Amino acid sequence: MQTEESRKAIEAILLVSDIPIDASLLAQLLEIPKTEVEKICTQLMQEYKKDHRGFVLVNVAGGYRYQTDPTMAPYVERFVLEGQNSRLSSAALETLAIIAYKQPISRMQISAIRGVNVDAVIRTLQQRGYIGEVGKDPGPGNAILFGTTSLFLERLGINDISDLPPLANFVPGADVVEALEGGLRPDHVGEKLESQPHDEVAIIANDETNSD
Amino acid sequence: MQTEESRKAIEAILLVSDIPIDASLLAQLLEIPKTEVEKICTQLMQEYKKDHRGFVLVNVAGGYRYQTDPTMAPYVERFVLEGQNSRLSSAALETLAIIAYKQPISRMQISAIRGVNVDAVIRTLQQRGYIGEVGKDPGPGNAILFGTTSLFLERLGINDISDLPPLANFVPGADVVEALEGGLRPDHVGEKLESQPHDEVAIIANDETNSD
Amino acid sequence: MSYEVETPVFAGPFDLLLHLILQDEVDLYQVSLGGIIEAYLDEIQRMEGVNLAVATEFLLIAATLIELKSRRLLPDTSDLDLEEELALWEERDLLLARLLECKTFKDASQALKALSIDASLSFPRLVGMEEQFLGLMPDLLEGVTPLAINEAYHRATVPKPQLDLFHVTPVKLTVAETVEFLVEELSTIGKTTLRELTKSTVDRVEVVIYFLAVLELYKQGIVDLSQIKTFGDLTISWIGFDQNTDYAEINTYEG
Repeated sequence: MQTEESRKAIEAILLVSDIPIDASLLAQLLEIPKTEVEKICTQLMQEYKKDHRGFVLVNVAGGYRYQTDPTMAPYVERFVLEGQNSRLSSAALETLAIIAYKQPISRMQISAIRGVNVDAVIRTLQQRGYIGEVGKDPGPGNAILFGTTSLFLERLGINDISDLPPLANFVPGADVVEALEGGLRPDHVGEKLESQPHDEVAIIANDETNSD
Repeated sequence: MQTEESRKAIEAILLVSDIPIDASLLAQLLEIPKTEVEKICTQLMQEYKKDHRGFVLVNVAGGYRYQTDPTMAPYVERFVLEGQNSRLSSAALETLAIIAYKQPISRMQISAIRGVNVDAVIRTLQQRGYIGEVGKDPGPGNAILFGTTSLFLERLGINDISDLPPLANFVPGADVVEALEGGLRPDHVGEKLESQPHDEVAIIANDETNSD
Repeated sequence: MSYEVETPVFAGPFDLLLHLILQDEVDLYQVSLGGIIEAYLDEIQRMEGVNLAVATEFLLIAATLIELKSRRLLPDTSDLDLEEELALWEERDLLLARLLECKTFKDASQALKALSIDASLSFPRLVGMEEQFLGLMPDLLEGVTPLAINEAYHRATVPKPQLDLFHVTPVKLTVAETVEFLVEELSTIGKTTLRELTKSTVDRVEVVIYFLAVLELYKQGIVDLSQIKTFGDLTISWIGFDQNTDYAEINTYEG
């Protein structure tokens, strides 16, 4: 592979990765020597610096990743504080409620209940530390199961999840029951996973716009 | 703020955002005019292209975001195993096209165009987050009206629904109209037409031969 | 409905008709109405186990085509009522207009497909906020009480009266509408219970209407009923139509 092509491929892979990627993995993906990867990455670091980019490439925690340039921190902070909504959208709150009452629960099951893809909402809730991965579905597909965190309890001012008001006297819709049951039937887990889209950046944007 | 600083700040903010960020928000955070933001972003797009970066800056679904260069798809796919959107059936695609061009539109109206019941397809499209309920028909029956979502725009890589190619481009040409018309014409009329010579075609073909 | 999703070739009657008319691109004018009707009927025959609603739509078009053809076979066209004649041509023009519209969106959908294929080659950065800034993020649960979580859960899971079973929100459900709906539903699922059918209903009145509709179908010999013990589940089995029953969903055609 040409160096030019390798350079582009490394930039592309690092752009979509949410964890630092080590040189060996890059070497393997690109089928080039590890030393070549290191050389390219060093070059990239220098180029971004020379071009005064707002991002930097760093070698951290055993791998390469993109980060914001430290001098840009004030703008990023501003974006964090002002650019984002300070309230959960009603869609996000409903998803959080489903997780709180039905944990451990898979993305699939939540999305079947909500009738829309919930990836973006899950990502937000996870990033805010309100929910976390609590296990894997033992069935085929090994779907990640989510549950609420102690931060969630703390923010709600309760000690334990059982302190939430009970769901007694409440009959969920047939579709909800089916979604919950479906996810627990091992033979259907894989099937459902397959048909599930992995998307949804847009949904949250929509939700949040609508909820305002 | 200096253009150089604004440029860096935009790069930093877009790096940490997981949804497309619109120019107005960037303008507000940076305290510069929106037109300036747009100018900088256009410049960045060109720079990345000129430098043969593995990532591109695009204006999609109403905002700017980083994504990988399309030519790097083979490498990125090796790395990102999930996320390949499952293909839509042609029935789903055609229904989606009708909704995209005719929104807001009711299930009934779509059904009338497709000539078939579209309930199952609508459900699929809704579950994937490509369409959503955008209102209710004010007329009797209060039918739910559907429209496309910003996820749909993202999936198509367009910024706005008006970026779709105009529907007029797809109105069948005279040949198709004739064929359909002929097909629905009683037999003896068709026979008559059949005996008509296709003179014009022949003349044009001749002309071109001569002009060489 | 399964037919619609799974069929490899024709997603509907217009689809089929379009195909039959346009398949022979060389001899456009050779296409004869008679040939189309034959091919159309052949195709319908091939579709075994198609659900009733879909089959009806196909048959309706076939009927229109056959009527067009048979009128032409009459020895003396002057016998025809002028009004009928005009109505027939109007019917044909309508069919033509629909075919053109169908073709338009068919081609448009190919353009959308091409756009989406291009777009799928590019992967967005979804990494999100860096750890160092996470602490700054506002607490989104500010002011949210345990009760609010409970209410949100109910909002998310409460049975929705306007599921996907109806074309429009059922403000007031009539027995006639329910009969029509049940014909469509039962022809697909074959056998079910009244409890199953009414589990998503919200009003007691709706259950009663369902019950009356089921009785109506039973009276007409379209379904069979059985109840093993008193107050037990009422099982409904689909038998099907005899020739002179007519529940065709022609309304679907009114654009």
